[in-house]
This record gives sequence, structure tokens and C-alpha cells, in this order.
Amino acid sequence: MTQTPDQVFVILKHWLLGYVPTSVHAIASAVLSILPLMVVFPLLFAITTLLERKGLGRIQNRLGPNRTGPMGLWQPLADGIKSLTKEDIVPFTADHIVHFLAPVLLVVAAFLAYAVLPVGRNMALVNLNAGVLFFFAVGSVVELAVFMAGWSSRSKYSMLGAMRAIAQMISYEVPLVLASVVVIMQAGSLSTVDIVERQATYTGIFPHWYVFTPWGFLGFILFMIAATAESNRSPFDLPEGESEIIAGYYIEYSGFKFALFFLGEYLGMFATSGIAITLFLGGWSAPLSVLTFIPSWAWFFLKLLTLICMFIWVRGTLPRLRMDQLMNFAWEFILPMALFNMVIAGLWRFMNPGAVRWFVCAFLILVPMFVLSALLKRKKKLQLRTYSFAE
Amino acid sequence: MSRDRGSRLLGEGIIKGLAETARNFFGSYISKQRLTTVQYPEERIPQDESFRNFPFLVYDGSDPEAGLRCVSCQICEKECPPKCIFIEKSKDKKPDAVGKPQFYPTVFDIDVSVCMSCQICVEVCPFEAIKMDVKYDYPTESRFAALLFDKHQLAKSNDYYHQIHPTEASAVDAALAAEREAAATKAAAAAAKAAAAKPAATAGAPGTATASAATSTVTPPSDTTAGEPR
Amino acid sequence: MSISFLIIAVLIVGSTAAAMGLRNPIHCVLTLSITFGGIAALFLQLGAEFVGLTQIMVYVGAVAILAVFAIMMTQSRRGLMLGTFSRNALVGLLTAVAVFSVLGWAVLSQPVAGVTAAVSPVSVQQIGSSLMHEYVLPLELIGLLLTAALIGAIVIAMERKEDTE
Amino acid sequence: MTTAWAPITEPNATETPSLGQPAPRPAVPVTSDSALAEQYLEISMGPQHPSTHGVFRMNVVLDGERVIQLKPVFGYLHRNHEKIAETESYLGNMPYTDRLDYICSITNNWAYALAVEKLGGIEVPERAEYIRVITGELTRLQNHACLLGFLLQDMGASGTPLMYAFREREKVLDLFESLTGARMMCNYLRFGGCRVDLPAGWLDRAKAFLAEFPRFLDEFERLLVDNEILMERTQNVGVLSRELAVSSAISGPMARASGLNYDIRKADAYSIYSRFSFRVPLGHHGDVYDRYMIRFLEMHESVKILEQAMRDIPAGPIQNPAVKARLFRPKPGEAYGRIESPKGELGFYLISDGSGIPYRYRVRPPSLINLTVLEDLCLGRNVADVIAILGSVDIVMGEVDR
Repeated sequence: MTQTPDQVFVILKHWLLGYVPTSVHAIASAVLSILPLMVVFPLLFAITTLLERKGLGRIQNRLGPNRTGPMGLWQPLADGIKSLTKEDIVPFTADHIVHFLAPVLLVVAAFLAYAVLPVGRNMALVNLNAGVLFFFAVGSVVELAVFMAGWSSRSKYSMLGAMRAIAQMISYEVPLVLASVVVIMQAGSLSTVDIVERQATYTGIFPHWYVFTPWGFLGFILFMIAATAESNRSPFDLPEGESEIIAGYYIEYSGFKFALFFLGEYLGMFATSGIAITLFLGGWSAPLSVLTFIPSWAWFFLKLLTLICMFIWVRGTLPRLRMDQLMNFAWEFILPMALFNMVIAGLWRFMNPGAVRWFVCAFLILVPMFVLSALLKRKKKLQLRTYSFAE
Repeated sequence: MSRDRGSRLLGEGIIKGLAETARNFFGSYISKQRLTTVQYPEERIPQDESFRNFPFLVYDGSDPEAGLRCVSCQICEKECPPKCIFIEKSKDKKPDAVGKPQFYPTVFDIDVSVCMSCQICVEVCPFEAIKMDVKYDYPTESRFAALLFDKHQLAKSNDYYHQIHPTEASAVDAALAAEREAAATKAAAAAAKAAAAKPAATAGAPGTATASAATSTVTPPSDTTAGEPR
Repeated sequence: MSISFLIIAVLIVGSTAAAMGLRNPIHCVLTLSITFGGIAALFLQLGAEFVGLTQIMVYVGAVAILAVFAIMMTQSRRGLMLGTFSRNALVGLLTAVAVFSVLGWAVLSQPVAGVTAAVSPVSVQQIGSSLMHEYVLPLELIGLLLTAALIGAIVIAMERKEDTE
Repeated sequence: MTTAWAPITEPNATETPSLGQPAPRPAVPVTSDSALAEQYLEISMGPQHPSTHGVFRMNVVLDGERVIQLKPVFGYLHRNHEKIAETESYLGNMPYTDRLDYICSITNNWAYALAVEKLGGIEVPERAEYIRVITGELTRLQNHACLLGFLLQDMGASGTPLMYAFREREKVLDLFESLTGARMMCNYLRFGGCRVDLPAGWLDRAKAFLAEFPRFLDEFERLLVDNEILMERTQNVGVLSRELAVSSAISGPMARASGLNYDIRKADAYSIYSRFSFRVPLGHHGDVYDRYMIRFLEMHESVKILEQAMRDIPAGPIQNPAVKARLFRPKPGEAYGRIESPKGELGFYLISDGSGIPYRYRVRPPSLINLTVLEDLCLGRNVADVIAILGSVDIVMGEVDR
């Protein structure tokens, strides 16, 4: 009985496929798998924009949008209509073809990443042998799209934004991959489906999520920091840098193309959050074995929404970093820690299971973290200052 | 990102900040203090009594033409910093609210697109004839003509004045009453004194000292005689 | 020869021709990255997932971006227009002929050319274990070399930073 | 640097030129055809830019993202304020001063009133002085709160600190509204006193606000003061040396952040400031973080002044009855009245020829003069720093352009 709601979409798909002639079975199957993703995630994007504006509003003692529809629920729809009906302005000197292709490529690349994301039990689009690799490979195409947008606009601000974006993405791709390597080491597989399945087992009622191990926890934190930077979210939103370079690489876009950039960016954020869930938070598995009666896809989206809320919360709090600080942070802190984490993960594999292993690894992670922090602190000379007062 | 003191943990300031925003987020559902939005067209903050926007002309009684307090002395026109008041003085005299013959403005225009709501016209008016209105929404379709208010648009009754600025209006009324009484007694005394009538005595504005003593909210029009071109 | 192979082949040849023929160097790089993508698609079609995805990651994600950056940094902002034919066309032609003949010789001298036997897809696991067993020494050597390069790059970057700050 | 083609010297961010010497400027030819123009990027930040605090424009020449030349361009909001003032009566100028630094209109009124009072030798009643101190310090509170919000907004804190600051500012503006009738363009002070007395219950409301205000300061402190990102963004950025601050006539919180003990409330002890005990916070580094913190600490001190003033305020007249507001004709002479406005030394210089309008009227705007060192602070930093530095200078274009 509990299987039915869990597999409802899989069953539905097979039921629908029964009505399709076998000659086009393969294509129909693909369409039936892709279409829901193409609908659900843009819908999630719409919900997230509203959630973000409402959440930020509440953080800032405001109400947020509440005029369109009940509680402002139609706001995303209104935004969509607005951006669709706006004039599409292309700068006179812009490289028209590249200018047009950039948002398209961005959205396509962002959508491709969902192919390997298991959004529920038996609900990954394809079970690629090298699924994690596929994800990062597709992510690197986004850089090209960003460059195309920045360069083709022939605007100095968009050029600055593109340079910032690419430098940032390249720098953070390395720690992103390195932080996820520990999981691949432990799972012994690059397939996202396998990785989740390995975490979906339980000791007593507790699951074997990788985030509950010392290296997994550190890996998760590092991954999330890098993911924030990859998806250009605050405090790493320098490529957009509203107050500095106005909107960065998409400054010269308007109307629907602008909306596409927005969509692409949010889709990228969902995808990286999704992969973080897959790698560290047990994908679609329930957090307690007694909760497995709730469908797996519900767990996945619940976890996704939680991570999105974290993103919004961080955005509502922190100021932006500067370019060089961002780079230093990547190369001087995240990268060494990620490399060290790999050593710990290797150690973990060869030690006997038990509390001793846990504490040794945790200790070995905390020590370099503090040492590194202290070294960086010495270098930067930052302090809480005291001030003198004249009477 | 690094620490400022050895004892501090990594990102402690960031965690503190996050805690603060979380407090505000949840606080906005509980406390009115943390949800300051006023949803304007439906909800309105009660207007403060001293609020001011654009000037209007006060008239006594019910007839805006006859009861207009303005005697067209043109002081406000001269003192207005952005020069947004335009007055044309009448050739003849008409009896005012108390029956005394006075000049009156044939044209009294205020260009509210120029007016900067500084209240100086109110301060310099010796006759309590111009006051500040509280209406602030004047949506129009033209930038110029519709924002040039003429005498009829500007004239508003003393009751309206009482309604929008009760404290100030009562003080002004008291001052005016005292002034008129003083003028009446003076006139009566003058009439009783001798048959040699000196109508010029009424031309000066007596009793201004009484007016300023009566209230501190109204700036004393201490130099009425000097200001009048008569 | 399947239809998809034909499509990919046409795409590769077309975009490569465009990369050579277009006058704006940025356009050349962009079309070149289409070529890279096409080659990756070829690999994927042959069941070599790992190589195909690495092709995208390295060539599109890194090489093309690097090329684009290099061009952007060095050329005028108004856009440098290249001539379709280089002044050193002859040298280029000779190089091309040399490369082509070497490749052609390599292909023809192998018996693979005519064989179309079905090869079972190589899994990532197989690649990993062969790298770790058969080819462990070359792998380590390459790793050492790359680490040295990485450290060198960081050292160079750090030195420059001290100059300016 | 005699020729335009001298070798380009690398501007050193930490070194500031010594007294009396012009700051070294790299000669950058920005003609579009030169080979150098391809290396550098000249961008125009402003007049429409999200963080130029109005219609301010900076022509910035960038090497990558590093600023090698910065030319401030202003005048987009020029309203001929000083010339208009020479055609208006002394009273008629009062509302115009509101529009100089439109965030703190009452301190503008105060500086102008002080100048006219000096010119006319006018005494101000006790109660009016207290009211001036109370409103002036409230103005300082809201200006500083606002500025901290703006600064953090410029550094990308997506509006949260700004909204908190505005929440408090609204409370001050409500107080101003019920006192003066307007929220921003108060036009409240007069020569020899104030326009109206405090309405009934106003003082209690102000006291209630004041009791609440430290809570906001604590909240703000928890939110961002020891935030690592903020420290990294602001510490050792835009360092203004003491010497440069003196030689460029920098005043206000900006000078005090560079360690200059110069507060006109103490130096001149104008009005009745000598009666209150308060301290002047001084910074040691002169960077953006110090400028930020000095304003933060000044708010604490202002709260102290306000507490004392609200406790001690006497009853009495609020206006010197000897002064005619209209047809005010001071004797021929000149006067300079200055106050410590929230942004720095705000001065009005007036010459009277005995007529009803000033013969000469001149404003010393702190915003403009503090802005003159912008290039020195920004050279060698990058674009993100420029925004933070500009934000920390605290300018209002109404006052810069006049």
C-alpha cells in the first residue's frame, strides 16, 4: 500500500505509455519523463520567486507582495505576463545572434542538469553511469552562456559582470567537485541513483546519510558554500552586484530574455541544491525510517524547499563579498579543506566502524580548520576594534 | 573570511546576523513592532493635527465670496519664497464678515506645482486669512492648468479649518474675537468721545498684542502696519 | 551509420569550418565549442560516457573559456576582425597537410578502420580500476606534474598580489 | 607629473600624500584610439546608478577592476541655491535650506538661523535652545541610522539593514511631523527661536521613542557590526589619513574616524551643548569600518544628549519677541554660523548690506567638501570598494550640488 503513492508518477507514466503504439514508445517515454520536469521546476521557480520576496519582506519587517490574488499568490503570474509583454530591447551594437543565443543556452544547460537528478525512487530521468560527472559537465556550459551574454551586449558593465561571473564559476567549480569527491569515494559510484540508494538504508531508525559523518558534514558545508557561489547567490552575487555593476552580464537584456536569465539562474540553484541533497542528504530517502510512508518525491522537494529557504535567509542577512576576497576564500580556505576532507574520507574507509572512528575523524577535521582559520586571521589583520572617546 | 579574535569561532558574526534576521522573520508574525507596513489605500495612519500641505483661504460664515478673510494686502504674495501666489487687488471695497469695508482679492491664484509647503504665507498673514490644508492627493491629468488653484478652489470655510486643525483654529478664533472686541470698544469709545469722527483710526490693526498673547502656536503678526502699503 | 551520427558529423564539420572561416575570433571560439560538444556527443554515442563528459567539462568548460578570455583580454573592445586568409597561409597549409597525413597514416595502419564489432560500453568503474592497477605509475606521475603546476600557479598568483597590495 | 605621457605610476592604496602636495595622479590618456585605451576600461558610474546616492557621476578608469583614475562629476542637481538666496528675504531662505541636505532639514535650519542670529545679534530663549538640541540630535539619529542602512545596502546586504534603519527613521519622522507639520522639509527654526512650541504629549512620545532606540542599536550591532564579511569589506579600505583629512578640510564623522578630535559641538560649544555631558568617539584607522563605527557610536552619544535635554527642558517662551520674522533687516555686517550637522561642519556665511535680503549668501556644505578626497580614497581599490567608500562619505546630492 505504501508503495502506491510513492510510485504514483511512475505508474501513471506506464499507464499512459500503454496507449501509445510501440513504434514511438521510446520517444513517448522520453517525452513523458521530460515534460513533468519541464513543468515542475519552472513552477518551482515561480513559487520560489514569491517565497523569496515574501520571506525577504518578512525578514525586513515588510509584508512582501500581497496585491495580486489572495496573499499575492498570482504575483509570479503577473511578473511573467509583464516580462512577456515588455519590449525586447537589443542594443544597437550588440552581436545579435550571440545575444539571442545566450539566454537560450543558459536555460537549456540548466535544464539538462535535471536529467540525472533522482527526484524520487525510480524517478531519475536517466541513470547515467557517470551521473555526477554529467552534472558538472553541463554546469560548465553555463559559463559559456554567461560569457556569451556578457560579451555580446557590448556594454562595459556586462563585460565586467561576465568576467566576474566566469572567474567566480571557474574558481568555485574546483571546490564544488572536490567537495563531492568524498561522497563518490565512499559510495564507489558516480551514478546519482546508486549514491542515493546507498544512503537510503537505516540503522535503527536513523538513515545513513553522508551528512551525518564528519567528512560528510564538512563536505556538505563546503559544497553548499561553493554551490552558493556557483549559482551567484548572495553573499557571492558579485556577477550581478546590483549596487556595483548594476546587473552584471544581463544588464542589456529586457523582457522575456531577462526572465530567461532569471529562470536559468534559479534552475541552476535548484539543480545544485538537488545534487547536494542527492550527495549528502540522502536524496529522496526519509530522515527517519518510520517516516518512509511519505512518498519519496515529497521528501526530495521538502529538502529542496528547505535548502531554498536557507538561501533566502542567507540572502536576507549578509552583505556581498569583494572579488579578491571571494577568490581568496575559495583558494585559501575551501580548496585546502576540501583536499583535506578527501584524506579524512579515505581514513574513514579504512578504519573500523564505531564511535572511535567518528571522533578521530571529527578531531582531524576540526584541527586543520582552526589552524587554517588562525593563519588566515593573522594574514588579514581583521579585528573588532576599540575606540577612544574625547570628552 | 577569518576571525577577528583567537577565541572566536569561524563565522560567528555571520551566525549572529542570521539569528537576528530569523528573529525578525518570526517576530513579524507576532509583534506589530516588527511589521511596520501600512497598507496605504485601505489603511491610513490618522493624520497629525499639525500636518500641512498646501495653503487655502479661510472664509467666515457660509458665503465664500463675502466671508473671505483675505483683504488682499499682498504680503503673502511678496513673502512667498518660490513666488507661487498671484493676487489682484480689487478697486472697490466690500464689507467683510463684521461689516467693515475692506479690499478683497479679485484674483487669488496659487500654483501648487510650485508651492513648497513652507507655511511662510500663513506666518506672515496678519488677518489669519490663509492657512495650511491637509489634503495631499491632487491627481490631475495636466501638469499646469489643473494645479493652478484659483480663489474658488482655495476658499474653504472656517468650519473646515476647525475640522483639520482644531487646536490651532480655536486659538485663532479666540484671537480674532478678542481683536474684534477691542476694535468695537475702541470704536465705541471713539464714537462716544467726540463728534469729530476720525475714520482713519480704524484703518490700523489694533489688538495684535492681544492676539499673540492668546496663543503661542500662532506667530504674532507684529508688523501689520509696516507691511500694509496703505 | 545511424542518422544521429550523420547529424553530429555534419555539425562537427560545419562548426569547424565556421571556426576557421568566421572573421570575429570570439565567434570562432564559440563555433569551436560546438565542435567540442559534437565530439563529446560522438563519444557518448559510442558508449564512452566518461570520456564524453570529460570532453565537455574540459574542452567546453575550460579550454573554450580560456580561449575566449585570452582573446577578450588581448583584443580591442570594438572587436578585432580577422581576415579569413592568414598571411602565413602556406605555412598553415603545410601544417594541416602534415597533421592530416600523420592522422591518416595512423588510422589506415590500424586494422580498426574496417571493423565495426560491437564494443561493450566501458563503465567508469572499469576505467577507475585500470587506472589504479595497470596504469598507476603514469597516473601518479601526471598527478605529480599537475600538482606541481597548480602550486606553481598559486605561487605566481600570490607573488603578484604582494606587489600590488 | 608635467607631461601627459609620463610613465604611469602605480598608485599605492595605503600611502596617502603628505600635507600640501597634490596627490599623484596617473596620467591615463583615455582617447579611444590609443593602445592604452584597450588596456583600460573607462566606465561612467552614474548619474543613473543604484548606489551613487542621487545623481552623482564618477568617471572611473579601470585596470581590470582596479581604479586607476576617478573623476567625480557633479552638478546634475544644481538649483542655484546661493544665488536665489541673494534675492529672497532672510525669512524666505529658511525653507530653501531644508532642501540642501534633505535628510536632515532641521540642522540646516539651525545653521542658517545661527548665522542670521549672529548677524542680527539675536538672543534665543532657553526653551527654544533645548528644542533645537532635541530636534537636532533626533536628526542626527535618523541620518546616521539611514546612512548605515544605505552603506550596507551598497555593500549588497539586500535591503535588510536599510529597512531596519528606515523603520526607526519613520519614528523620528513621525515625531517631526507632529511637531513641524512636515516629515522632511520641516522649515521649523526661526531667528530667535522656533516656529511652534512642542505640542501636548510630544515630549512623552519622544521619550518613549528614545527608550526604544537603543534596542535598535543593539539589533543592528548583532546583525552586522561583527560580521566577518562586513569587516573584510570595510577594514583597511579607503583609508583617510589624519594629514589628508586636515589638509582637505574634512569634517564630521569622517574626520573623527581618522582620529581628528574635531566636533563643533565641543569646539564651538554653540547653543547649549556645553551643558550636556557626552563624548566624541574617535577612530584610529580612518577606513570605512571606522567611519561606520564612529557613526554607530555617535548615535549612542546622541541618545545620551537627548536624555539629558528631555529631562532638563524648561518651560518658557520659544521665540524671542523682539525679532520680527518678516522684514528682518540686520545691520550691515557679516557673520558665519556653523554647526556640527550629522554630515560634518555645515556653515552659512552671510553679508548684510542693511536691506531685507542677504547681500551675499554662501553655504559650506560638508557633503561636497568631504567628497573632494574621493579619488584619493579610491585609487588602487576596486569597483566594489568605490561603492563602499562613497557610501561611507555620506553625501546628499542636494547639498553637494546646491
